[in-house]
Amino acid sequence: MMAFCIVLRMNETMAQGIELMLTGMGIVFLFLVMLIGAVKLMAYLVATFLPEAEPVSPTASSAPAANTVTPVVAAAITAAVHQHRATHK
Amino acid sequence: MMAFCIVLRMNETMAQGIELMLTGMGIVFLFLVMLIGAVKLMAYLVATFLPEAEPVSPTASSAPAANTVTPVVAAAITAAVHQHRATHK
Amino acid sequence: MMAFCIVLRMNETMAQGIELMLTGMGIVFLFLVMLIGAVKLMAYLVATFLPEAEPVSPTASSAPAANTVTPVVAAAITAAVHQHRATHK
Amino acid sequence: MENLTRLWQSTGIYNFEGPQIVMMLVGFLLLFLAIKKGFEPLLLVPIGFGAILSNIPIAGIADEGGILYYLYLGIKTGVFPLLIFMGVGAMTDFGPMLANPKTLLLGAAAQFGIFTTLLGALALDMIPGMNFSMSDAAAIAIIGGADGPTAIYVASKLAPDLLGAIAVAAYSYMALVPLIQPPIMRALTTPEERSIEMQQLRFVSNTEKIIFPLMLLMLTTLLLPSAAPLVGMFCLGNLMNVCGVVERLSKTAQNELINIVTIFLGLAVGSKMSAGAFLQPTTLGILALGAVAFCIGTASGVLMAKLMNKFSDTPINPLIGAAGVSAVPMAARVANKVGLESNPHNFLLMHAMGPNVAGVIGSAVAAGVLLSLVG
Amino acid sequence: MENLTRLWQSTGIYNFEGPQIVMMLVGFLLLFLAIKKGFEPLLLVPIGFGAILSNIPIAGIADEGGILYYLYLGIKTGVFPLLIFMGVGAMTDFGPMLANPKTLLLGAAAQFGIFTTLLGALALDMIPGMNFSMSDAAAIAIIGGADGPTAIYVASKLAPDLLGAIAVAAYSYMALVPLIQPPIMRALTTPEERSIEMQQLRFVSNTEKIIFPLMLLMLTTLLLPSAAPLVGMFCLGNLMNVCGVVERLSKTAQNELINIVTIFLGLAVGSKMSAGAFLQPTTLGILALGAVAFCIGTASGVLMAKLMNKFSDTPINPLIGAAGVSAVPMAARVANKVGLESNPHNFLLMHAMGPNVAGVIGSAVAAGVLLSLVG
Amino acid sequence: MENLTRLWQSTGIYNFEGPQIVMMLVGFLLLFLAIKKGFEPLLLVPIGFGAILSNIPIAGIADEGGILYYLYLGIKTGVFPLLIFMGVGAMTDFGPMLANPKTLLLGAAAQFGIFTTLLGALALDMIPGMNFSMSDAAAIAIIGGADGPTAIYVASKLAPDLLGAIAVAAYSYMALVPLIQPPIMRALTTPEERSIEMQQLRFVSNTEKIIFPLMLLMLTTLLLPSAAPLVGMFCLGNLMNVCGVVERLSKTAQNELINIVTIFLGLAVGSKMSAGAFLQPTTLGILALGAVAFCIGTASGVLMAKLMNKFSDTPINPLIGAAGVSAVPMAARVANKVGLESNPHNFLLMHAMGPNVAGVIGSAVAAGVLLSLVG
Ligand code: NA
Ligand code: NA
Ligand code: NA
Repeated sequence: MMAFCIVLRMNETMAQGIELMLTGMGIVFLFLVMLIGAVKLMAYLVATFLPEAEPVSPTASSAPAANTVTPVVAAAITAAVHQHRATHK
Repeated sequence: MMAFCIVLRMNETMAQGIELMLTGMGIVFLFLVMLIGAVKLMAYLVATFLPEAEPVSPTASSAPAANTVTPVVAAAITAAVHQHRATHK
Repeated sequence: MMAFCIVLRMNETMAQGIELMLTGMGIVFLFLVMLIGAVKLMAYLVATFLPEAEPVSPTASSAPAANTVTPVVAAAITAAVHQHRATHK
Repeated sequence: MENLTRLWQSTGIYNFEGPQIVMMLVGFLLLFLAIKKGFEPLLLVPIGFGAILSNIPIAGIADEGGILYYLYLGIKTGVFPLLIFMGVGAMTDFGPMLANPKTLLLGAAAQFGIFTTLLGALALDMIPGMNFSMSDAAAIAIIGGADGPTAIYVASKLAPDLLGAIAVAAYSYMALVPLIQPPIMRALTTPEERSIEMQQLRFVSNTEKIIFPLMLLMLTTLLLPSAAPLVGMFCLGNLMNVCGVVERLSKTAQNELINIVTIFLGLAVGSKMSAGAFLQPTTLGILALGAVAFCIGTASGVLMAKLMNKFSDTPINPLIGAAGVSAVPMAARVANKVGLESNPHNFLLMHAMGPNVAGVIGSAVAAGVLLSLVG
Repeated sequence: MENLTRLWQSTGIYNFEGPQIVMMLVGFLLLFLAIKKGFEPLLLVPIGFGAILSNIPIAGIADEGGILYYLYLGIKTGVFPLLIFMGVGAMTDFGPMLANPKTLLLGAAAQFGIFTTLLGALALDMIPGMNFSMSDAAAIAIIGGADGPTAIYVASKLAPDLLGAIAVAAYSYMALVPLIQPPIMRALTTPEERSIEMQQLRFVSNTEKIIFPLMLLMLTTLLLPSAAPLVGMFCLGNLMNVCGVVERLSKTAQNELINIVTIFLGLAVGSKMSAGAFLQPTTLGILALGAVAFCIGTASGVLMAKLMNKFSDTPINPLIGAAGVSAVPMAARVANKVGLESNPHNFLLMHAMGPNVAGVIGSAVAAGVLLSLVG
Repeated sequence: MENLTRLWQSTGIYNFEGPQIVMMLVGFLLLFLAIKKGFEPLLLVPIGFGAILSNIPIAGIADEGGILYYLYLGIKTGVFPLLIFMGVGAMTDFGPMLANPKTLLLGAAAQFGIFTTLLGALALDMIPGMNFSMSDAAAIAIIGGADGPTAIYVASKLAPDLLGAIAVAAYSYMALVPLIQPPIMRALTTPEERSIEMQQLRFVSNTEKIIFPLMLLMLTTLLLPSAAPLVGMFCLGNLMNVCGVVERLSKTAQNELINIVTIFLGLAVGSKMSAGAFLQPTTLGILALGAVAFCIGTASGVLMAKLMNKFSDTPINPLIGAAGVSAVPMAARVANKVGLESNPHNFLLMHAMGPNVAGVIGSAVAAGVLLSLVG
């Protein structure tokens, strides 16, 4: 009798759990699908009404500067950063 | 009758407000005038008993250093600051 | 009579204090002597089972770099640190 | 099924009420002003976001147990505004004011804006729908001090319900100083007056800078102890900065500590922007009174400078009187800019910093008077 | 003599109990894993140390009046996990996700790990010695979200007694992501699928980045207000970072503030690792369920990506689906690394960041569902 | 008119009482010592300022509802001194002590100052007007530990009323170490002893540095759990620093966090300097006893070093024994300086750091004994 009750309770709890799972995954997908729609809509609206120029190769401009750093300057950089850190402590 | 009471109360409240205004501005001026006196007295006492030498053109000494920054050094500065920021993040 | 009681109480309190002193210094020495043993044991075990190579003159490597800093680079360092501080505020 | 019903009944769509939507829009407006228009973003971003968060239905973020409720304790106890004031003190340079102490009078005159606003609030009380007690009127009046932490501190003591509207008005008008002040300054001065060049400021020794905050605190102690929390924390910050021996404390007070407290304070102020308290005719009254307060404060400062020129040999450019309202350093920059229009070689910035920081002291003193007589 | 007896009776040797010793060893194990194995050291060093401190006999460091008791108030009120989440938000770049929004579906699929774990916990309840209420099961399930602050926030609301075990499981498995995920990813994909190169991401304007956190918060408000504290603080941090006008607040949120709160939060989590709560069969259940959750989440993400490839023209490398579990940025790095094995010229990192941050949103949404229906 | 009366009755002039004026002067004296004489300014500036603020009449800054009241909760709960101790731990290098562990004995001997001061306090109790309970005596004795956070922690537990005087005495004498110690050191040593050169310290591996704080915590757990809060937080800070994987936490603990807490702790200590508690004969007793404690601690350390030389082959310069009182790193610098007088090529600094940090451990152990037997 008691075992029966326990099984019954288990089944009930598991049923609740399964319902929670279905509801939960449903909400998660619903939420993120709506978010996809919202993001796409926003991208369209921003591109149409608030267009922003894409920076032309944002990393290209800084790369040459980095490449032309000569040894003496590299030493200066290192020393400056070290010194700054030391003084900043 | 009620309107009369309200007007009476208004007048009373306004009278309180006006009194508060006069007291308040009075205190503010009294306080700041006394502060002027105190600052002047302090300036006199400090100049008399604790004179401090005025640094001779405090910005002049650093200006030449700034002016002699050559392009290579300017690059080093920029790179050092960038690098520091990157490492600091 | 009362003076006698006070003296008695004093003596009792002082006796307590002296006991506390002896106990306290005993614990302090016991604790730190055990800590000496533990540190020595640890040093032995670490040296035996987890040896770590001593870095060869850890400061020597950075010293030359510091010595070769030329005036122009020193200016760069100073300026970089100043600029960084100014921008960082 | 039951779950779905329960979920549906716990959605925002199901629970939204009109006033909450309006308050969220107010929050978005503040974010827009802060981010796109540059209105005091350090405060208005957290305030606007806090307004949005606290009006989300069901979530109860500003109710007991929610994070904004706990953050608000920092305002309720007065700790947050006082810590901000300490940081501001550490960032303040009293040098220009010490070099030319009579500019303190300009900082006094500008407080006229506070007390006329007080009368204005009492007068508005006659309009049906507007109900301002004397405490409310005093809390609203402090907007005229043009000093955020002082306004929040006083409002949290005298009229916590109006805190949201008062803080928003104070920071908004501080951001609007470059628009509000110039017309008034031009209307009250002649081109000749605006062209007045001022004497170079004398050198101020470090000893004076160290003694000044202590002296200011002593004067407050003697005359107006009710202003001592505000003035005291301000002086502590300033002393830590100028004394030179606790640089690490001073830097932390000016940076990480003030940043952390600013985030918390802003969110907590926003949490007081509930529909019930904000969507009242009184809020419109507060906004109107705040604008009047700034105008009158500006005018009083300028007129006081003109008056002082009648009695003094060393001339004062009346434009720097407008900086007496506080709004550091915005008002001083406005004085400098308007001055440059009339005389392109006349840099008033340092001269305007004197009345500018004097205005901070002046409004702290006025706050002390209000807390003492009304609170 | 009496003193010596009293001292002896107050030593740890005299008072030690077996379970406390075991918990201390657990603390040392966490420190070892953190320091020598590099397991999420920022959290596991304070957690492990907190576990040691709270199990010192007599000292009562985690009891009322002890420092860990006071620090725990920061978790109990929800303030600490939310502040961490704000800092994480400030460090998050939604750019890759905005460039390819359908990767949000991968972040949704990976939450399957959460809900299967919930069922698993309820099933384990049948085993004698394991007692999991629905609240307990929900709190354990959130481990599958692979997101520390979310797990701590939910556990502190639904099952404070299990907080220690849940937080340890969550951070341990996050650290183990490089070991757990690759076999599953390889088993479910063909070498050809793993070699798929993805299109370069489009440029995302700053305007989109500013609008996104506000839009996300609004969607949360409308659909699931119970997730609003988590999502809201995350969005606040993100907005402070991208809006560009409050850089000093954003930097403080990302650095000093999050560091301070991390120390406090870790110690406080450790203080919940008392022998009574931790040395239970349930803890083994939690550890087992946590591992299952990570595996199922990984698999769901990969399979969802394969499913999407059936319906879409632009191909998705299914490896990036594994990043949908969150564990930012570890899971994205794992996807990149496994991808490079099959195609040395295929850098998936940026593509995997999309589902990675989507997974954070997904688990916050799942947390909202659990808090709303179970709490 | 009524307003003016009310204002006049709320001025400081009207309300000042003599004792408050005296306490303000004490506050100014502390500021003078800190700023002009360089006496431990990081603590004495906030303490002095806190003393001034809390003695302003009417304002009630240290009363319930005032900011100093709230800040004091951080001391009452023990959180502030423990966080400071964590930061100090993160700044401490145990390397020199691990290289020469027998210097730990010097740190033990110097604690003799603590226990003789305890006797001294009990003896002073005989003088009419001085009333020291056993708890008071223990709290006063800890001044001899020459360690600020330990003294504040113990005093806040055993004798909160004496906290102000004890903290001021502890920090003042720590600042006076360069004046107090050298005469004693010279009197107890011969020039030959002061010239002893010590062997170069062996290399200490990082593994040892990582294990040490954990080992120290375990020994504390086994022998003296009452010292575990102090020792534990110290060891946490130290571990975060040496373990190398949580550098950002360690840096925050050493900088922003300790700075913020130092400001708050200092102000809160100052708030305990009310006239009622401070202007008592007992305060004079505390100041006298503190000086004696430092002298005896210094002498004990030096004499212990001389004793050790009788039994050991590797000679110890007895000057480094004086560093056993703690007062890190001042006492170690004093040992170095006095050593250089006798032998200009003898750099004792690193050798003195061993007993110096050993003194911190020693006084934490002594604190544990007192808390355990007296508290
Ligand atoms: Na003002
Ligand atoms: Na997740
Ligand atoms: Na000591």
